[in-house]
Amino acid sequence: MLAAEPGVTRILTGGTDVMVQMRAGLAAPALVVDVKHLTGLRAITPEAGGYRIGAAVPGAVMGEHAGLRALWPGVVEGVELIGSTQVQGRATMAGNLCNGSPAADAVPGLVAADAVVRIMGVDGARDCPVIDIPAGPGRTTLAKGDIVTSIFLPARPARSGDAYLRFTPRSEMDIAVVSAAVSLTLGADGAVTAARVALGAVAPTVLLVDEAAQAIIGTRLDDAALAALAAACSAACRPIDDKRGTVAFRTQVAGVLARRAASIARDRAHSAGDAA
Amino acid sequence: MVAVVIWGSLRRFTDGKGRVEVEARTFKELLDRLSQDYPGLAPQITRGVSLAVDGLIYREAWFTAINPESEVVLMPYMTGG
Amino acid sequence: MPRDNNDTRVFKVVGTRPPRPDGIDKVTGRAMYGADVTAPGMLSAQILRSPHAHARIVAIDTAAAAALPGVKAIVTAADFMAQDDAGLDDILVNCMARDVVLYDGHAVAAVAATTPAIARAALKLIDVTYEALPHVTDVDAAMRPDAPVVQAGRANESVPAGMSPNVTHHCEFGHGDVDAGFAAADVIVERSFTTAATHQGYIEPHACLATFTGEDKADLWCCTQGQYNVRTVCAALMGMEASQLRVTASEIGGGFGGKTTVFIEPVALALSRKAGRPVKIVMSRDEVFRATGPTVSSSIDVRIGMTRDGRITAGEAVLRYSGGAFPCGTVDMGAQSAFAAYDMPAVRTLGWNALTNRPKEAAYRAPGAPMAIYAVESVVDELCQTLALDPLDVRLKNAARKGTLSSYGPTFDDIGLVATLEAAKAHPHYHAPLGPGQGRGLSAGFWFNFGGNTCVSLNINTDGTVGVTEGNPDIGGSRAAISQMAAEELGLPYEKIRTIVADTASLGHNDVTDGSRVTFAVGLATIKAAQDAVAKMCARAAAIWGIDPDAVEWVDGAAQPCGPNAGKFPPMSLAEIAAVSFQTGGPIAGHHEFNADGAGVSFGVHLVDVEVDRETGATKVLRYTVFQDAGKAVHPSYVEGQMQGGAVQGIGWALNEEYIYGEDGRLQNPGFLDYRIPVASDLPNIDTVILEIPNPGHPYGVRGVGETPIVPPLAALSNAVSRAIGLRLNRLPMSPPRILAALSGS
Amino acid sequence: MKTIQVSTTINGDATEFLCGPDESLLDVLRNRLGLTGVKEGCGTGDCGACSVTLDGRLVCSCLVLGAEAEGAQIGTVEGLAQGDRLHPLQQSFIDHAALQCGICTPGILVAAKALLDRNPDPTDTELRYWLAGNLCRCTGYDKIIHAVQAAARTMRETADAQG
Repeated sequence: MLAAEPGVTRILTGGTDVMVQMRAGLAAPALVVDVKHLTGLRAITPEAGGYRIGAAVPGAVMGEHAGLRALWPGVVEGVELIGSTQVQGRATMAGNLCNGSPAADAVPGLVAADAVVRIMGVDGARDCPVIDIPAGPGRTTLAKGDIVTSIFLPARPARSGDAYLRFTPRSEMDIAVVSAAVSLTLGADGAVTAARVALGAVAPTVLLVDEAAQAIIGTRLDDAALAALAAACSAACRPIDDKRGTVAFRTQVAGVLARRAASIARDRAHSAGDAA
Repeated sequence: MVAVVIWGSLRRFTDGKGRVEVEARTFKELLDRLSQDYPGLAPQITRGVSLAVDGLIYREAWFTAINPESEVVLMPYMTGG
Repeated sequence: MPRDNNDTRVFKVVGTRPPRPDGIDKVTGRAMYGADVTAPGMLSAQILRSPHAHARIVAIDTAAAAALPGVKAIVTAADFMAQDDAGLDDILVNCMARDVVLYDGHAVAAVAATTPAIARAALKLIDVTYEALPHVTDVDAAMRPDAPVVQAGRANESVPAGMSPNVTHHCEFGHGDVDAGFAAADVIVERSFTTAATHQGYIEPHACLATFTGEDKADLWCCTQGQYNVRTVCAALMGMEASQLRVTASEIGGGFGGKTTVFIEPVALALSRKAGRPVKIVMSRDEVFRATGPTVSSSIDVRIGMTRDGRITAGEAVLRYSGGAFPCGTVDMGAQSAFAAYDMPAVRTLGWNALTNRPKEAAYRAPGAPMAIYAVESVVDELCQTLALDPLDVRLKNAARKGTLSSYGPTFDDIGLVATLEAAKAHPHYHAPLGPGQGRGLSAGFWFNFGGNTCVSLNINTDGTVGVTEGNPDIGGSRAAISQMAAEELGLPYEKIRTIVADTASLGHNDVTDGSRVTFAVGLATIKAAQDAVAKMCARAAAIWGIDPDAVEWVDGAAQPCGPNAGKFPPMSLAEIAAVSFQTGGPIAGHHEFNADGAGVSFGVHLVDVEVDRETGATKVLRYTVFQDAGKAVHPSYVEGQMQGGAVQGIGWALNEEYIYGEDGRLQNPGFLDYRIPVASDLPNIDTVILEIPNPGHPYGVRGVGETPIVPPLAALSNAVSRAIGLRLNRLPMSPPRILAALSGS
Repeated sequence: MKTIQVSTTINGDATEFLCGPDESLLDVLRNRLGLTGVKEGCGTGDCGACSVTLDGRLVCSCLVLGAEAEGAQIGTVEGLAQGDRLHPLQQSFIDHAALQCGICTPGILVAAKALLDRNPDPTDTELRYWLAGNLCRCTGYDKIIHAVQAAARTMRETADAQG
């Protein structure tokens, strides 16, 4: 149906972006497909030690899922930062990804988690890493007729943790001026054995900063390692000046947030280890 | 005679004087005499002025009595929020 | 007017906290606001707005829109008559651009159609040919002689020759020998400041419903702070007689000064006249930001001299304001109020207004004062730091008080500044310890307060209840306060009074709800109307008793003979007199109409603690206390509410709120997402301390309280942030990127 | 454009309406069903004045399509009071002067009720973050926070007395 429609199409899950675009005249879709009642799209399902999250699961439901929170707290806190309580009742992680905003709160956490998107296309289902979905502001690599049906968050080793931080001028009701997500795993000796660091709102798409990960792998996140992490993040930034922030601000604060997120992720990894 | 304090930017129209004397017993008489004696003040008076008499601000009241010993200060007409 | 012995008067109702009369309607969703009414056959209208900051309108082709099924009327500037009065013509041109669009969002045409969707579709079919003109949105840039000219020939006689044509107005205030004052100073600090334009941010967008009956008679329902002003302006613009235009004020969803003028009402009237059907216009939030009336933006220089022991010797300020694309006199009030809190031997303030390609300024809470006082209070604070003096002691040492020659001319009568400063000094907040990265700031604030034209009717019902009819939309609980004053004066319980806001056909003129005037002026008129009714009731009792009316007095809600010589009769209550009113001469009512003066100025002092994250530039407000002189707080809860609400608006102005224009002169943040008014989680509780220094101009001592609270937060926050980070920011808002940039540059 | 027929339940009452496929639930409630207690402050989900509950979840009705109400349970401010008996939150807002102009009040009441239904004893911080999506420009939020906490106390006491 979507593929057959010659005009603009929009897929509605929570509607918190699509409705605003329609009202502002930014989008005048010929076809809006509400998919939230399709079977499976509203479920959080355990799978291979991880969780498969249906595309129509709103943020508030993710926040209320104890198992998901325990496994991927950073991903959940990113999703929970999308909008107000009211928006949380509607907005979905998949919608946040497909909207294509470089500042999307859910996306850095998903990239740091190496999450995988399941797409139903004209030729059937396929899987794709989250990092490959965004193509630029308001654009994705999804083809017409593609529908994201779920996002898979994998199982993780013991002593793993993740965290997401964003900067906004207000405490709530804001778009990230800059954001950072860190996912890491500690060895038994407390040193970082694996890490992924992602930055939001500092480039046309979310950035996965390998240099930042390398800066902390093998360390115990001492001050020097954290400083190196921050420096690597700042170095990777390619932001713009706009009404929400400046190049200098985004570049500097990206490093600060990554450093703080890494510390939180480490603390979570320690307690995850204790629990296990 | 009443001594009227004129605000700074109006002094261009009162020969540089910050205080002018006019014969007036009320707000209205004072405005009429000022416009007559100092025609350069007329546009501002038409736009609107307030008058502080002994510290109380009157925005329009023509018949406000003015005593010779009163402190009389001309002010712009004010609008608020 | 002499006040009662209100130092000793014991109030029964005034000063209590009864439930507001409109409370139930507002918590159940029944209250009717601007957008909540419909009419049979009603059309919906939409307004086409300029995408350009400045452009000539070469042509407007509405043929395709007019041909769209469902479109019933289209208006452009050609449908309105130019006005002889320049002020009225500016209002008209602001509602509908004539020949030239002057700012992004300026209206160029409007369509009324059977549904909003059809009206929106019709807008897309209107073909406007623009010829872009150079634009300017910054006040300092606009004042340069070679600046793009927004409008030529708009300067008044106050402007000296040789200025940029954008300069429309100039003023100067002050007294004393400023040069000698600076020569006597041990330290002189001179700084330059800028403040962004901000918006009142009321949550209810402007809305109205206009219904023409025939060519010359109409009804208008709208959310406004002043239905009489709407009538005066709209009748003139429509070429109608005032009596034929009845304006009813809806419940109003916030105004703060922004609803003291008209934007959509004349457009709705014109469309309704043309279509012969009721027409409703509801602005979108985008339209509210782009095309209603934000504050002035400002650029200010302040210079203050002080002796080593903290005595101010002289002060000087130059204020450059822009009220947008039309002449604006708001700088007058900034220049008058800048130094109002100080007793100064020498002071001079110069004000300039310049045109820019921005929307026409409207009033916003103490218009003109917050930015001027921000600049002065920042320099005073820096002097205190430089001289290692306590900022409250310095303000007390230099505080204006009774007998002080004010910076704007008159000598102050009883004012509450010293008491307010002393209350702040004695408060635990001022002495609480601060943690690392934290700073405490304070600022004084001032507003004039107005009285104004007021008309009140008070009707004694035969069952002993009372109706008060007043003409000022209630934006903060004023109906409760007015009912309280009527109850107090009549000696009745509060519950026996019902106060309503009348339409323009039902009561004489009332000035708009502005200048913190309502509780003062309408309250005063209500007291006078009650006294009028009391005199009539005493006369009825006297007639019943067969004694002289002068021998009757009103005590505790009843007429009684005054003294044993007057005769011996049991008191007659209001209800008893009312019950026989038809037999004793007919209905009983009290009235009062006047132009109230004697409003009494108001001072406040705010204390704030903040914590600044030095790595991100984020400021968190930790603790906030407002001290303000209310004269007499009629309903203390709503006095506190004014103080808290004003403080939080000021916090927003200081930290995040601003109109952001792009290089193209278009507004970049016309929505609540990027125009960041404070949200609940940004704030601590806002503590309040009400002082009651009676206003000599009111029988209960009431002063207006609504506007002063927005004045101090700007400098209080700036001083707190400056002390927290050890650096001064001289630009508002102090958004995180600016704070971080300042820290990085140090 | 073709209209859609929708069957839904609003404040407990079965309701049917027709709406356009692009029409928001907010417009349906206000313009088609006369529930003007639901207010529009922005139309973009940034102010919370149009807050309603949709199957128990707090949402901005401006961000919901009317058609999505099919088979759902909608709750608005008009459904808070039981006859002429105000909900404790409504009474508390009057008693604590928690409204000035009142335009944000319906949305805040619906939002606060949604919180207290889940968490009868929130901290001030939890309450302030929960209500961050409801803008109020008059009060500075202080009296709103106090009023909700007072109502929460009343509701807990009532629940204890009944329990």
